[in-house]
Amino acid sequence: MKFDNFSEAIQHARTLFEDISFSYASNWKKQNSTRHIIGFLPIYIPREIIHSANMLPVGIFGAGDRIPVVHGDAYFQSYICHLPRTVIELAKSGHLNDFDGFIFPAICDVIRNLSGIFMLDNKQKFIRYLDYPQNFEGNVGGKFYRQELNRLSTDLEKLNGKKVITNELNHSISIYNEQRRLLKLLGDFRSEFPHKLSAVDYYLIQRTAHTMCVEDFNPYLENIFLLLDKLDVEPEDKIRVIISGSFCEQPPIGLIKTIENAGCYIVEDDLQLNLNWITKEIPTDTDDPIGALVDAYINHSIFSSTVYEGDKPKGDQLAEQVKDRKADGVVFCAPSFCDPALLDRPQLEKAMDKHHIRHFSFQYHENLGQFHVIKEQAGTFADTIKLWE
Amino acid sequence: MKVYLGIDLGSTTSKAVIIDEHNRIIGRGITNTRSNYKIAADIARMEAEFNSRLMIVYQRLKIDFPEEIEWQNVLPILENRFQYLQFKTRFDHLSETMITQVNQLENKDQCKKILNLLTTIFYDIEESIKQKFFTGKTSGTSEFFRDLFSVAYLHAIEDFDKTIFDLMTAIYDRSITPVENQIIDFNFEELTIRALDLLPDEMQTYHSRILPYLEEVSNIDLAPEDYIGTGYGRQLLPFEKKHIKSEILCHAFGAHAYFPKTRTVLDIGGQDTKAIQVDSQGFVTSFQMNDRCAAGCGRYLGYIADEMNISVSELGPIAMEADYETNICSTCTVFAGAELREQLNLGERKENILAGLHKAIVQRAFALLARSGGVRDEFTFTGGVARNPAVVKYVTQMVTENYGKIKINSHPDSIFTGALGAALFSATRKI
Amino acid sequence: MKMVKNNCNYTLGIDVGSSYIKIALVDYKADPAIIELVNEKIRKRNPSLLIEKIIDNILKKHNLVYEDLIYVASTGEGELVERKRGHFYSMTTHARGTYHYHPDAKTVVDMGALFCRVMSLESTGQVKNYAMTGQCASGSGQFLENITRYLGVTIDEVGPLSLQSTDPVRTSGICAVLAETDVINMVSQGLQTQDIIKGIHQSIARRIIKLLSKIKAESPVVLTGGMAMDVGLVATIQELNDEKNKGLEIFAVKNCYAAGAIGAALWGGFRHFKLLETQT
Amino acid sequence: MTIQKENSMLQQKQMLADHFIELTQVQETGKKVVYTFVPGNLTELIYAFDMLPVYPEINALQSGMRKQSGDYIREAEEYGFSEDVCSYVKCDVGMMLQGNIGPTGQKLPPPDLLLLSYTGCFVFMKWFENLKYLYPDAEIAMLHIPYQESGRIEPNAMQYIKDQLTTEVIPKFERVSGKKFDPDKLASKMMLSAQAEDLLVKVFDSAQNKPSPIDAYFGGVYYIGPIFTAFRGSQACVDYYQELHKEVEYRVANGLGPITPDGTLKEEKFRLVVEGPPNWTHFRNFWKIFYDMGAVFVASSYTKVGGLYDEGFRHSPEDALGSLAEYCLGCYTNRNLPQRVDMLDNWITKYQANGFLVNSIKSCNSFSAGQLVIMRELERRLEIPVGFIETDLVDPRYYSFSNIKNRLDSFFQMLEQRTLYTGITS
Ligand SMILES: Nc1ncnc2c1ncn2[C@@H]1O[C@H](COP(=O)(O)OP(=O)(O)O)[C@@H](O)[C@H]1O
Ligand SMILES: Nc1ncnc2c1ncn2[C@@H]1O[C@H](COP(=O)(O)OP(=O)(O)O)[C@@H](O)[C@H]1O
Ligand code: SF4
Ligand code: SF4
Ligand code: SF4
Repeated sequence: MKFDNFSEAIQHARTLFEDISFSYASNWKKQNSTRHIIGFLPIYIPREIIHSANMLPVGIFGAGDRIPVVHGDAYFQSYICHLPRTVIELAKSGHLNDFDGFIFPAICDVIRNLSGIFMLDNKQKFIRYLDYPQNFEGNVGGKFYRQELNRLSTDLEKLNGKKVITNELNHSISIYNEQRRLLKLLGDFRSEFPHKLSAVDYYLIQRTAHTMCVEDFNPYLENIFLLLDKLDVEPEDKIRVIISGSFCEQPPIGLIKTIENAGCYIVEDDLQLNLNWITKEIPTDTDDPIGALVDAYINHSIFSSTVYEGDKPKGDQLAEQVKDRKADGVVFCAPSFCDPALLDRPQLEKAMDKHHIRHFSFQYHENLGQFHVIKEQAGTFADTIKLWE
Repeated sequence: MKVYLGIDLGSTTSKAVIIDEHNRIIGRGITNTRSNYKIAADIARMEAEFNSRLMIVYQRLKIDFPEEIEWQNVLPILENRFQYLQFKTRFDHLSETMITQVNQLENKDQCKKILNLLTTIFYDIEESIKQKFFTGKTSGTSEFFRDLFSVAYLHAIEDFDKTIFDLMTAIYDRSITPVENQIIDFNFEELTIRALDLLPDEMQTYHSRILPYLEEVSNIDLAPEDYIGTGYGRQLLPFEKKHIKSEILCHAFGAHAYFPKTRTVLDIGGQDTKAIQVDSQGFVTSFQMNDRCAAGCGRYLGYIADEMNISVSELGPIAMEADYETNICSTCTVFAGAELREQLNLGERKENILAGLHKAIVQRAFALLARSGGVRDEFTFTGGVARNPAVVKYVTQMVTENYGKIKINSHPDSIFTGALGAALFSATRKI
Repeated sequence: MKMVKNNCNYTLGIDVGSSYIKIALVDYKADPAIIELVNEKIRKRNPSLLIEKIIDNILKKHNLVYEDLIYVASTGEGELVERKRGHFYSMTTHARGTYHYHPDAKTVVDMGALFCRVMSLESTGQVKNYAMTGQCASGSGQFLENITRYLGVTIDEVGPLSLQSTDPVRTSGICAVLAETDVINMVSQGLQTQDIIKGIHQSIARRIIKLLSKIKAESPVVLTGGMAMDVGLVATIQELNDEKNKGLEIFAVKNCYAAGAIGAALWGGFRHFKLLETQT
Repeated sequence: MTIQKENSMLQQKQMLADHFIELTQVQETGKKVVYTFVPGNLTELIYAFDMLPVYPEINALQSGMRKQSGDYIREAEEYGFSEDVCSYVKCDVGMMLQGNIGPTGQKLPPPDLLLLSYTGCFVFMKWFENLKYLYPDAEIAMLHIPYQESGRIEPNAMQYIKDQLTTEVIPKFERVSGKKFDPDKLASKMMLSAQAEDLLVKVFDSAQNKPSPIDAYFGGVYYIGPIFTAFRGSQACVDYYQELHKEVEYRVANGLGPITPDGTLKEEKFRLVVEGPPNWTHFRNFWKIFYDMGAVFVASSYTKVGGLYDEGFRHSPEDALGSLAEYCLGCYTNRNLPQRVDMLDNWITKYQANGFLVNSIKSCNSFSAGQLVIMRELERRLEIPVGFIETDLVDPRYYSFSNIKNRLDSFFQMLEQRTLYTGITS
């Protein structure tokens, strides 16, 4: 699969994004009987382990407005965020039938209880709620996490009989290292030339990393780089913003577009946080690759609302990001009823004030269709910075 | 005669059903008076009584003159005329009230101008509505005085300039509520006899046959043995506690009476939507209701109809003409109204927009249904909104898509379901 | 045939609201700058056509042609305006329109037909912080308009009536559509029209006070938008504010309904000269 | 309307008053104050260091009952909290911002230690992360309790908690209190805890009687007070439960129903099991809807948040730290959904309930997410009538009497119909 033109390449990503049947994954699975599909929810999971078990980790980020919610509302009251509804809807309407298992990373109470709902509803499938340590001492939290990961790999082994072995896991880590490297380049490119790579296109490419197998994705992304180089687009008079708080339930594409159309280039965001979770290259030459993953998680992961901040204030880290990306301001954009994001907001806002960084905030849900209020707010934000400063 | 009465005081309409001792419906009445629940209940009950009497006349004529096969054609026409006379009484009353209002205006020039305008407007409205009644284009239970009048009136003044338009709407708004809320003591006998005179010429032959029956039936005692009130306003009724019952149970029971195999009931009323699961005896096992927000219930469509200045009963048929459903992004009724205007200005066909709006209301109802436990076989759709063909269409579509092959019932008298359930409860009184 | 006037600094601001269209003709460099203001209810007409008609009328009245205008700016739902050069967002324009009259304003509240927006200003008039109502029309201008219909009074009568109330009815968070039933119930219970209106003003005012506290509003608070013409509402907001000891000075700006249009016209002038500057 | 006071109740009142007096005197006594959470609390450990616990959740609940929560929540929302998040957090932060005046009207001492024991609810972590900024001088200790995702306690989870206790929690306790950890002292507290726990279980079990002598929800929140919070591990607590147990036995012997604010319930018409916390802002009004209808709660999940003693767990002096770890892991909301359904199923059967009700709390995801599934599952398994209402813990804006009443009216009429027609009588 090679693309000669940027819009075709993006169209490919869009098609994958819109395909709520995950047919890419199904096709991948058909090629070999030991292949399995493991769905995972936001935010972070160590995909390397799944990969080396010969399984495809597929990110499930809800289904936005691409599926009408009928059954989902029977599972969740109106004052719970929207994402778990479309996840249920996908399951109920058979779109996840080809999946062999699901991993629910510890992120919040909703996802936690969703794992229980899946257990009640899908008795025959592999369901795992994966707890991450909130203690960052290697011999305490690290030890616990290592045991959790070991338990995960033994459980996966039971599915297809494929053992996770050291050199294969090392290989998996290296190929994901490469993915992380490429994605970081893409992020840097977007930040430098936001007019060439719109937030929506960037997002679609990122989503592809959670749909395609890594062996297909890495060349796809290299292909994109070649095409991006050829693009010739003039920058517009827009301000630069960072989006914070959308790490789980995803804002609708229309919303991302609205923000940019209203005059704000998005130069950094946390929509697909899993992809940038590990901030360092993980060593691939150890005889303890699980240990390497544990170390990466404990010592080299990005700040997030779902991780105990300890003595590294998240606000300062966000301010750092603003500086790195030369952003004019921060847009706190969180799903309605999202505890992790919304409970962080007061302190993050205070931190932005402290650093004299402009910000504004709003809430959304994944199937929002009316962007009026957001357009006005984003527009005013841009006006304010443009007209006066 | 032993009869039982059920009254459903809805948020937008009040319904009454009278049944006999064999649980057979003998009369229905409905009003959209919303002033005071006592008045609304009285009016609905009075209407049900009139309807019962006409039914009794019909039954007796059928038995006494079986050779005349025409009764089923004549009686509805008689009822039309009867309803027209009721309408006319209110209409006269309203026009007087409005004229009094106009006479109080300070600006005498304006006063004169408006009086002139009103004379022709009243004449036109009366004529056109009379035609509607006489040709059976309205049936007394689907169109109310306010709706009939206001659509015609607003249409007539639409093109006047701002000051006159504003004044004339204000005059109407000020007059309608008191007029609507007045109990007019219609004399059944007198009014039906006058209606008899209004029968078309070719039916005048029945005049003398019917007359004695009307006189006789007018005096039958229809005071109920027992009665039960239900619905949104039931708490406000001056009834004793044992005469009040939750509308959820009444709707379920009524739906079960129409369709004994019902297991799931969806009721979309004026201000609330209910999803109810029932067992084989018509008893509720679980239910869900929406919050107090117009989005997703009858008033949503009512508001849209007002925005477009057409009557609610026209909405559905227009939406049925759509080639696809315009996506409506706003949930709020008012915002949806604004979106409707926007879309119209962008050149979208009104049929498609309306279809989108209808679909939206059904989608909301399905969230509630899901929460109450889904849709089980058989599924019965009740409430005033079940009269809207476009809503029925989308309900059917969504049931089939999401729950498979399920028998779907909807009764032409579905608006009376709650009242029927209440009447049945009062007749059985086991609880 | 009219001549294009050279050396003039006329700008036009067009604020397309959901129920009214407001247009301001401004002489950017003159004092007083405002030449003409129009406020026209859309009333189910096509807004684009209506705008064209109003613009033509204004131009004719002042003996101008379109080419005399150095800038035509839209705001509100103004994306659909055809003959415009730039668009500014409502909060930016309402802030600017207010700043024009009250450079000392610290907070602006725009109360329109569907939305309420509050913004706090810096001393330069720059919008610092803001909030607006969301997806529910309860307490909006449209809500108030609906209520007046159920009560049978016109929108201009609302304010004076509210001021006469002695015993406001307690209402809260009622749906703009279902309010009909509530209001009819109130009327039938014999409650006075002015008390119902006042009660409704109180519930609207509570919403506004809440928005104000959200952005930690400072005094003076200037009200704009169509609802600021409602003297009853303005008084109620002031009262409620006093009750809660917020100590804010609150008043409506002159020509409040047109603040957005004026602001747009002024920003238009600003951009025009800025562009000239950058070109040379 | 005052609650008829029994001895145990007076006793509890006194215990609370004493505790608050002690709190107001910390400046003189030099005692250190620990803020922490009810589920999985380490009260024995706190007392083993002679420190005093404060439970922000309990303060929030009390503020709700005293009708101050509305103001506090508004304050917190002005501070920057969203309308959508847990109202306990907002109520607590609001109270703090308005001077930290506690339930007795006296100012509460600020924390010397924030013990972030993160058990069963994710919000706990966010809550204390916020408090950390509001009390910059306090030390903070994190104790992370993994979820029982597999439906059982995994050995590595036990080990993880014990490791955290020894490397993080106890050292911080030692640092803040200036005292060395004394395992014997802890063991002796644990022993007393177990005694009180035995008695509490007996009290809850008494609901198997007909009529039930207790209301395990509205009454239950009073019964659990001492054991779930500041008093576990004290002799006073054991004494309280002895008294309570005596009273309950007396009611059983005399065939009496539970005590309500309007006196002893005359006729028990419905026996219900409820899932979800109660509403505090309108507690009496809410309760009244039920006892007016003759409805008694024979079991509730909420009264198990501070420990599921009826499932067999007891604090134990042997391997005290291990016992604490097991306690934390076993809390109600720390169990996975299938386990919770089984538990509710078991209670409905054991206490012969004829209805199941969910009181869904608008701002509490920990409880709310999944409740609808729990309800459907129980309806399916037991063919029992189910009801669903929505309120909030302490946000008065979310308590709509007419809405709740309307739903409950129908629910009760539904139960009535059932009992009359299908013979599912109690
Ligand atoms: N003929 C009709 N065609 C379409 N819709 C109708 C018709 N008659 C009534 N309705 C709808 O039914 C609603 C009233 O339903 P109803 O069940 O009586 O409600 P409630 O019991 O709450 O008053 C109205 O709001 C209107 O939208
Ligand atoms: N004469 C008036 N007196 C009081 N209120 C008025 C008057 N005219 C309009 N309004 C109010 O102003 C609102 C319209 O405000 P406006 O700022 O023009 O809104 P938009 O820009 O959204 O159209 C109306 O909904 C109405 O409530
Ligand atoms: S959107 Fe927020 S609350 Fe919802 S599942 Fe994701 S993290 Fe949890
Ligand atoms: S959202 Fe709209 S329809 Fe719903 S309550 Fe608010 S105003 Fe009414
Ligand atoms: S979300 Fe629920 S369990 Fe968690 S702190 Fe809030 S009230 Fe407690």
